[in-house]
Amino acid sequence: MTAFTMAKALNAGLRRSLEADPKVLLAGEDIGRLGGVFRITEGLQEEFGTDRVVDSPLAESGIVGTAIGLALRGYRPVVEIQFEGFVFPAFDQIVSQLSRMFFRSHGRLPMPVVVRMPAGGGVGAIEHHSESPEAYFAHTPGLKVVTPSNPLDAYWMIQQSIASDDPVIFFEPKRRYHEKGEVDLVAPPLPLHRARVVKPGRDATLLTYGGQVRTCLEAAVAAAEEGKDLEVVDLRSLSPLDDATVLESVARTGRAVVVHEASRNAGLGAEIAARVQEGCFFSLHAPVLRVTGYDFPYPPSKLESEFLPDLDRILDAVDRTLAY
Amino acid sequence: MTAFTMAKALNAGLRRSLEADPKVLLAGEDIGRLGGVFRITEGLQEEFGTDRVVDSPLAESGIVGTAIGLALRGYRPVVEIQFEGFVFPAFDQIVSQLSRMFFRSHGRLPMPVVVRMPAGGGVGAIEHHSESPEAYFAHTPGLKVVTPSNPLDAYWMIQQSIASDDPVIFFEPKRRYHEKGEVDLVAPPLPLHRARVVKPGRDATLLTYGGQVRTCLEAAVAAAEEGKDLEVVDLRSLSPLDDATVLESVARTGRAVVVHEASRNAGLGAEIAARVQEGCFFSLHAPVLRVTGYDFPYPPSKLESEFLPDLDRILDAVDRTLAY
Amino acid sequence: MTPDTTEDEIVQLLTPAGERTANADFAFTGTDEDVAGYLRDMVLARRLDTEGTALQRKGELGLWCPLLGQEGAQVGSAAAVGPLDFVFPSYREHAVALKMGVDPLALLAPFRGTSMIDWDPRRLRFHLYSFVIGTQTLHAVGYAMGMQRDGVVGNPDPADNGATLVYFGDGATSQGDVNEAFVFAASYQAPVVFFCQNNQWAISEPIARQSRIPLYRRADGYGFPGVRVDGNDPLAVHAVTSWALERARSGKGPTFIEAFTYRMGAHTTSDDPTKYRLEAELAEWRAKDPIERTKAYLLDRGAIDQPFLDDLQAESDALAERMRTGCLTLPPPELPDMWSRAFAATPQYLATQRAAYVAYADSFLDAEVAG
Amino acid sequence: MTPDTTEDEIVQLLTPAGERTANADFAFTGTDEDVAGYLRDMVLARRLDTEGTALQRKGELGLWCPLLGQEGAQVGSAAAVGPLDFVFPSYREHAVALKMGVDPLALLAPFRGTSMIDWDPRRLRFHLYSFVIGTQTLHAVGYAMGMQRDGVVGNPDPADNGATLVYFGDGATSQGDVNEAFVFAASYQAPVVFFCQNNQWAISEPIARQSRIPLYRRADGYGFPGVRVDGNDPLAVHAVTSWALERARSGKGPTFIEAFTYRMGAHTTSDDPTKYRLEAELAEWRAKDPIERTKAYLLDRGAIDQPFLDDLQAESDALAERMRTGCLTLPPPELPDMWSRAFAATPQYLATQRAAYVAYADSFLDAEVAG
Ligand SMILES: Cc1ncc(C[n+]2csc(CCOP(=O)(O)OP(=O)(O)O)c2C)c(N)n1
Ligand SMILES: Cc1ncc(C[n+]2csc(CCOP(=O)(O)OP(=O)(O)O)c2C)c(N)n1
Ligand SMILES: [Mg+2]
Ligand SMILES: [Mg+2]
Repeated sequence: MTAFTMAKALNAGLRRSLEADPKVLLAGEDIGRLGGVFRITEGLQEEFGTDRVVDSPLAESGIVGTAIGLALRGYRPVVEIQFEGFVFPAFDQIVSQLSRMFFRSHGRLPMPVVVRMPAGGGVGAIEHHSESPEAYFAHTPGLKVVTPSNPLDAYWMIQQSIASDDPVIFFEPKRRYHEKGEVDLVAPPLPLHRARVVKPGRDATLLTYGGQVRTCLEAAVAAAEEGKDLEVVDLRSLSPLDDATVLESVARTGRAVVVHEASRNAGLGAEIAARVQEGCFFSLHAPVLRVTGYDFPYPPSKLESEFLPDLDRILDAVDRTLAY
Repeated sequence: MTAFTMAKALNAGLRRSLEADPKVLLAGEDIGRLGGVFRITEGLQEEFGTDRVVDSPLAESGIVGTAIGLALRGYRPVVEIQFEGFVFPAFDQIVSQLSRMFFRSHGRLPMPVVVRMPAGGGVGAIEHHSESPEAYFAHTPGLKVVTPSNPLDAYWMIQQSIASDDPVIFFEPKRRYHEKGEVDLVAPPLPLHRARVVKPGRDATLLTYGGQVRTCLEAAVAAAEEGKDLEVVDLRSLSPLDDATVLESVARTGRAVVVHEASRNAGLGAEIAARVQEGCFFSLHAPVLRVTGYDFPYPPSKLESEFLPDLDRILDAVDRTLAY
Repeated sequence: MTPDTTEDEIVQLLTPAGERTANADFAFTGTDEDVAGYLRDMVLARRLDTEGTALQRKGELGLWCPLLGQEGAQVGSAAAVGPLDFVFPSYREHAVALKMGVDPLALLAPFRGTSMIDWDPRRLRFHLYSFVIGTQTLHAVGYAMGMQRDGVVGNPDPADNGATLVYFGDGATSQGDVNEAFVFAASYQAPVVFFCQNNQWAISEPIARQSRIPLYRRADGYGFPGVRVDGNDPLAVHAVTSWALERARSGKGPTFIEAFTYRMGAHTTSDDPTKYRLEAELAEWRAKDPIERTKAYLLDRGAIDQPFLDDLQAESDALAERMRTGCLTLPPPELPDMWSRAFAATPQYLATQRAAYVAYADSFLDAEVAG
Repeated sequence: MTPDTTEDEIVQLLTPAGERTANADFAFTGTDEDVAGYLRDMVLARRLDTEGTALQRKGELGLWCPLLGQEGAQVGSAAAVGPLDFVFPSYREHAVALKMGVDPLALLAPFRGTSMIDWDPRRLRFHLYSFVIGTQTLHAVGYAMGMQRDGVVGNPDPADNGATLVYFGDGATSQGDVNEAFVFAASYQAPVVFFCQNNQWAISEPIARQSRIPLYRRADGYGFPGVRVDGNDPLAVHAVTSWALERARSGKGPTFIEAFTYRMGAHTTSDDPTKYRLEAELAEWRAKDPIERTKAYLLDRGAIDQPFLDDLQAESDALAERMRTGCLTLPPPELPDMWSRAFAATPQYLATQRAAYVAYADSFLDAEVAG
């Protein structure tokens, strides 16, 4: 057991993957000598050379498109998109090529490509640097979408994603990059696509992921002071969703609140609510509620504390479900 | 009243908008002399000239990006994306620029841009030509998303979209292009963002849009033969959704089935289900069910009749909700 | 508005009349037998193409993308592909596909809708067709970057080297992706040959909509060579492509080839070119037919004779016959297979969805049996 | 790997030592007063920039993008903008912004997070900052297409004509969008000037990662002129930009200008350039400072004197003071306003969401009042 920040945990995970498999290769803007703007790849170019840790020209479609070509040649590229707001120039290569090559080729061409990017708000940034675009990718067949919420998961999930023969979109909650946590480098990790009950509870289930897991845990602590016992589920895998864990929890508590930073309309919370209302129809005491970003673009950063789900908004929603 | 195909109705609607406002301008690949691969713009270049009906170089990001610039200059561009599967190269310009310019500029820069594209399956096409990407756009704040299901709506909704000061993503259900319907060229149309109850019923509500409206109406006829009285709602506006019409209907019938062609996971059906279970919690006799495309890429066309919602699958879902 | 196309900019080694001409920079080094092989390949490709169009007309295919007129560009370039090279087609490269060993029936299947793309790209060294314009150029560059890392570039023995060859159209040059491919290829000096078939049209749009200057000059702006070659002259195409591939393999980086040719047919069987172009243009290009000039050349030299042509005719007929009968028996796809092909590791969610579908589908069987 | 930069490729009219030089193609036609104006603009811009960095260091801004070193390129080009022209910046064009009339406090606000972008682009003829690399180049081309349709291009009287001027970086040239902008501009002969500030770095990536040849040559491939100008020489920049804008306005189509300059500071205040570049490079460029050379030139000619410089110092101090105090009093944004700014016509759904938020927020007020 070692205490790592999530940034260091990711760095260590990438290093292990690079060591373990010579076909693993990193590419992206500024990931070489600089080590990326968040220093996630710090020191890796020095250690593994410019052939395996590649500074890319400034073109995201090019980065993903060439990663596809490298995968066709037998490589396992891990590409970094510098900020989640800059993934859209690569959207066509991701949704029309990366996600479908396996299907298009009748299963002949696996695409072991990881597209990493920081995501989410809470760091006081300018426009395009606080987004939560996960629903776009979850809606795309052929992609797997995951996000760790803590250093332990970050360390293992990045390695599992790289080992995956399917393309994985890997979101890193940037506001948790510098929070520390214990990382067990030995004990076998949870499977990549399994959710985790991070706090058991009886009165209602908070379903969340990424940067909001910690917020929900804090909300659960606050709720406990008021005598409400909340369960918190860290989804970890956004596509596929781990239905079994989610439905089991909500069937038990009878109430669910989904929490995410992305805008609400057609966000991932909708999918979760739709599944829960179907899978737990007879056990639900209240509708599934959603606490999310609002349906306008990410606001100026002075407003982000009001825009993002926080303790008050989460507890307000819990109270509303309990009032049913 | 005249009988028009949807293709002709769109052509007539575009012509009226071009006549009504000299700032309206069409752009896209092959829309000029050829009149577009579906002939929606047939004859318009001849009538309005190459300055107002513009053949674009083969680059979708360029088409949308320059439309934004034209809008900044006071024009009202209506761009055609040749097939919905080719909208993704323009995704960045749509979700990071078009949808946000008004917000980014504190409301100073309206974006009266319409992005038209054929959508949906059922025409026996090769890959990329049968897609239903509406959820991506519905999830994007700042965009409005609509789709007509019949010639009358096509005629009016395209004009209303062009008149909108907000950007509109306009999906045209290509398999209905050649179906005829009555078009009243005079009577004032329904507001753009209003849903329509196309068939009233008491036992359950089918919520659908675009190419599936006709399929749902046929399912309702078949159900009637078995003594089941289905209501069919044509959503028309996919974002914003017309909550009032939807919730009123489901509150009355107590049962809802959402039908769309897009893959299920994080599709628009999820949002509708999430809203309905919240808005109609006490009136629902059964969970909201979804009949959708499956969660793999659009299959070879010989399989599309099995992939797409059809009478049997819709009626099966209705039976399942009725069995609750 | 037409890009200027001065004679001296274009590499030609065989005139439309079938006469050999010299070029200062490029020479054809093949034998008469090689040329006879090109003729065979071109004739078979044209026959495959005509049959594809015919099958679509009969309703057996949903669509067909004719290559009519582009046989010279495709066969000449494909003939330059070496044993370690890898080819990325667009969607009209049927002649290249044949040459790389794709079964004609596998070419038909996606257009019939019975399958996605059912050939083995790794074995054939021929990637899947790409229908989103220009996307494959980046795949070719990435693949070439992989070759660099695998040490199959710049070795002293040319036999140890490989490169990628990627096909795209004149319209595609306007796409951002294609220009990003140029940037990446130049930046990494990747072993890739960009082979643009300028067939003068992108559906209804003439080349002048995409570029006011000859396309091959696009490469200048990225710092690698661009060459315009007579695309209806398989000898010149072969010479230029061989040179460019060799350059790439030896580590000297990318090349852009503009094969100046003509799409003599419709864009696809859904298209009606009479809406946007003049018969006169077509007539002009018919006189430049790649097959006619090659045949004239070989006959003139006595390198082929009537029996050769008769055999070729028979071979073509057999190919067409095989397509006609084979098309009808292409195995129908099965929906349940689709769930298994979405991912290498199928998630539980999909397995459940598949099972529900199978149960649902079986309920009709049961009903039939019961009824 | 460094692109070659031979002397004769670059337009220079004022040496780093402040001496005028001649160029065969371009001449500076302004007066000493104009040049003194550039000096003033550059000094003010640099002071604004230094103050921006200082405010970030004090925690008053979340981020700042320094322009340090690029004042010559920005002021020289902005000075060429005519009354009907329209400017599209990237995110580092603070000197251009000042020149076009943007209030310095409006420049700070997005970096302080109190607003999105709060100036009036139409009134100032200066578009919003664009943070997604390269996207604005297409907007500039579209705007220019609109100008063509409005009849403000190619009129006999130059005073009736306008064009767009769009700024972007060396890194941006790799983006698909920028190359599509070139395609569209060339295809329509749109009146647009592409002004690339090659400041040698895209964050940590040297220009050689994006291009192995001088960037201005990118234009060759699209069929319009490309010119490399000494970006630290405001006179040369002015001459070249004036020529290009005039060309565009008169209907002759686009031009690509590569202003060869240097980012003397960090990429942003979050960046640490010592991680990736050498002090020696910076020192070399310090000797080419645009402000120093202009000041030396004007002093040498006696066109300015100490009182001028003292006034400028005072004006700079006042600007800095205004930024320091103004920054602290920038009005805080209000969440409810955001719902009204998402759409020109607010949908019911959003109005309802807004109302729910307001009720929720009010419940805390009530609680406070009650408590
Ligand atoms: C991104 C994208 N946009 C549009 C299309 C529709 N489309 C298919 S082929 C074609 C024209 C292509 O022209 P060109 O590149 O010259 O190739 P050619 O068909 O002439 O071989 C178009 C517009 C597409 N397939 N992909
Ligand atoms: C599409 C996109 N990708 C990545 C980024 C992150 N980013 C911001 S500035 C920058 C470097 C830009 O370099 P250049 O174009 O040379 O402009 P400069 O900053 O040097 O003025 C990068 C990679 C971005 N803003 N947009
Ligand atoms: Mg073409
Ligand atoms: Mg730069």
